[in-house]
Amino acid sequence: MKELERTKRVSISAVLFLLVVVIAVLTFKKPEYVFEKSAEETLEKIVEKDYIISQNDFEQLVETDYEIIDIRSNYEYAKGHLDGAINISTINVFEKESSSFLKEISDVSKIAILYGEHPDEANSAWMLLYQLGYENAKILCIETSFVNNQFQVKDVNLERPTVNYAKVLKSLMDKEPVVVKEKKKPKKVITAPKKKKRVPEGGC
Amino acid sequence: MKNKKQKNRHVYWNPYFGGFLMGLLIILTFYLTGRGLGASGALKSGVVTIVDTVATTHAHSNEYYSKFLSEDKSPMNNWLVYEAIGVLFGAFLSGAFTGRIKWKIDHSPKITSKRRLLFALGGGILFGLGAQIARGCTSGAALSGMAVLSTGGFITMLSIFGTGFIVAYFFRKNWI
Amino acid sequence: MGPLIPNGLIPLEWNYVIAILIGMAFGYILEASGFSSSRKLAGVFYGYDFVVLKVFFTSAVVAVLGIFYMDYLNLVDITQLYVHPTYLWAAIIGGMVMGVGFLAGGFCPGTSLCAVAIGKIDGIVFTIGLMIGIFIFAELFDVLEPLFVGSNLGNITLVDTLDISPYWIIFIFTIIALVSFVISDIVRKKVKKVFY
Amino acid sequence: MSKKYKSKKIIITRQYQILALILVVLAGVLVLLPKQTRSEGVSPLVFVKQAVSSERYISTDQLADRIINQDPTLLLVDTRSKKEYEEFTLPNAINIPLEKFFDEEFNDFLNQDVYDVVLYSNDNFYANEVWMLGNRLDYKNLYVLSGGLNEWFNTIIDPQMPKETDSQKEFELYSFRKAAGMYFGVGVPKTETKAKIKVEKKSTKKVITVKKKKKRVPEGGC
Repeated sequence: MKELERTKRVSISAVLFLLVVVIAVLTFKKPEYVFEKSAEETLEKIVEKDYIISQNDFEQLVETDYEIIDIRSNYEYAKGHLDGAINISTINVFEKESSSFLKEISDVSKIAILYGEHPDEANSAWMLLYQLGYENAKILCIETSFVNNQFQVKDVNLERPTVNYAKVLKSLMDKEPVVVKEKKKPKKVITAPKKKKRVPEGGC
Repeated sequence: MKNKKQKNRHVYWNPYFGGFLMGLLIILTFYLTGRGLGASGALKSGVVTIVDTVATTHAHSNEYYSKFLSEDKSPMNNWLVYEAIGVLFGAFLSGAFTGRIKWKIDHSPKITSKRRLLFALGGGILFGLGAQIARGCTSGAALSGMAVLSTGGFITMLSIFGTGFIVAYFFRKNWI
Repeated sequence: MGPLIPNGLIPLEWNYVIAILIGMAFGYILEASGFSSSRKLAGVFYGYDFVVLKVFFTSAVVAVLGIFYMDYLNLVDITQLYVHPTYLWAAIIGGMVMGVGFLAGGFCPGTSLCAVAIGKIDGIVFTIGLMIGIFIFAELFDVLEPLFVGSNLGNITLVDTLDISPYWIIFIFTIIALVSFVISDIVRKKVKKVFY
Repeated sequence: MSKKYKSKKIIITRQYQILALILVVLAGVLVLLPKQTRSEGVSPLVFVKQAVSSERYISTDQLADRIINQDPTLLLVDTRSKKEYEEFTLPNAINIPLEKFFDEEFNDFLNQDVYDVVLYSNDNFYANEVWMLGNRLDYKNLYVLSGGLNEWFNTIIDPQMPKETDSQKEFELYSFRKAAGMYFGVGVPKTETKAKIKVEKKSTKKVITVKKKKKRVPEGGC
């Protein structure tokens, strides 16, 4: 029935335990960036699709309500960009200046209008920002390019099938192989209305 | 030497030290495997294996056994079985170091060994039954459950010890 | 981030090696704390030996503290840990049956294995009894099934049940454990000593 | 003797008090520590690196090649709506509309490490969103069909004849695309293709789940 009455071992181990915990807590660095939104919440938001803003709607906005953010690389930005756009490329979102700027505009609930070469590109940035908790970001639905020393912008239709697949496939299948081979059907291009808008000075 | 062992025989660790190490072990177990300790699961695997070898058709038709039987895997091929083997080894080592290994029956001087063994058997049967109903024994349900604040673990623990205190009076002769 | 094996940080082949090592440590600690003696175990119900209570509560407090600190420090993801499922009535009735069995037999499964290892005959008999009990349960499964699968509350924790922060629960639990240690020492002094 | 014993006893009590204090302090600190938000999945820093890289894209030619060679590790996932999926989709593709990304039944397809999952929609947009959600949760082997079905149509089903002045390579690509188009039912007598199309809809992939991602180990305890 006897047990060791000595407490030496208990004391030593308890103190060690305490030390380990204290050291662990003191040396613990909080992860600087955490996603505030869970993946489920993000999905809910994605399905709504209200974070995509077309160029028309964008023009209706009051100037002071938004900041335009160019998420392309510095180099692309330097070549040409929308008027008043600020360059924060996606990979640099975590840089001090960028994150403090983003924070600032989210605090005054300005809308951060994101654009890139294509909405796809802006989408990456938007996903990142939304999950980080910036709920005020929107994607500007435009395609930008730099052609002939001109910064060009055009509208895009997202997720619009260019052709009616089933129909075209059927018509193609109905044709004899020989006919298909000879046929040079011009590629159907996205027939979005080309609107030249906001063409800045061209070049840097 | 022998004298020293004799003296050592009944000296156990300071309970707080034992508890502390056990706590660390539970942490380690959860950290490594994501689950707690257990003991009765191994015995269950043993029973299933025995029944399966003695009466295969019966084992497969019984709803409870068939839960643990699969075509390609023996029920003995289970984490808890290996753990139980480890327990046997570990306890043997500890007993060997302190010279506690001996054929022996623990009981109150007031009762005979036979009575003690009968009660042990009966208690074992009840405990086995209860452990299956509650899905775990003191180590699996109560101890490991409490470590992750499982409600079921706390309920089981309170239920075991509560009942224990209530019925302690009837079994006093066995122990005191 | 832990748990290591479910997250694939340790290959699955090591699982059983780790099982044996953990089991050895478990058995060693149980035996060295005196859990292989049934009279010592039963002492907690008669107030002459509180080793069960002390070991049990100390380990629970240390484990719960350690796990929640590790969770806080991002070392282990607490949501991935196995939480013993709560089947309310199964837990209560099973616990009661176990309570009676504990008093009659003087062991619980883990400790009976320790007793077997050091040659306690009552431990061996108890283990045989355990297996018979499990056998009986399996044979009576049709009768016991409603109890076994009924009142399933899922893998819930006290946080879900009581709806307070886990840290407060731990704090309260720690205090309860410490108070119980003090009380047990007082009781033990009052109760007549039993030698064995 | 007894006095000595008594003083020893007091020291021991003192030590126990200190030990108790340590436990209380540890528990108390846990209560007082500042709470932190926790999020599942990869860290934002990892996420952004993956999101800006174009490694996830697979070109229509590569995909056609893999389909024709009947690559067993390929799993096509159509992220458009059910209606669109029923009208036309790629052979053996399964339909996981964007909003059903977290449905239990599809988890086994997305979160696994057996197949290369190729996501597609009409263009890149939906597929990219699904891909990024997957990336967030650290799902492996997800790819996006570059340009989506629009690109698929323009290149495989209805490729443009290269100009006379184009390089040999262009012509090789063109003939590959033509042949691939043939495989997918363009320019083959009607009766055969009808049958083919019917087969296309069925997905016969067997699902093998990743064990490691399971949130709770089903069997535990005693």
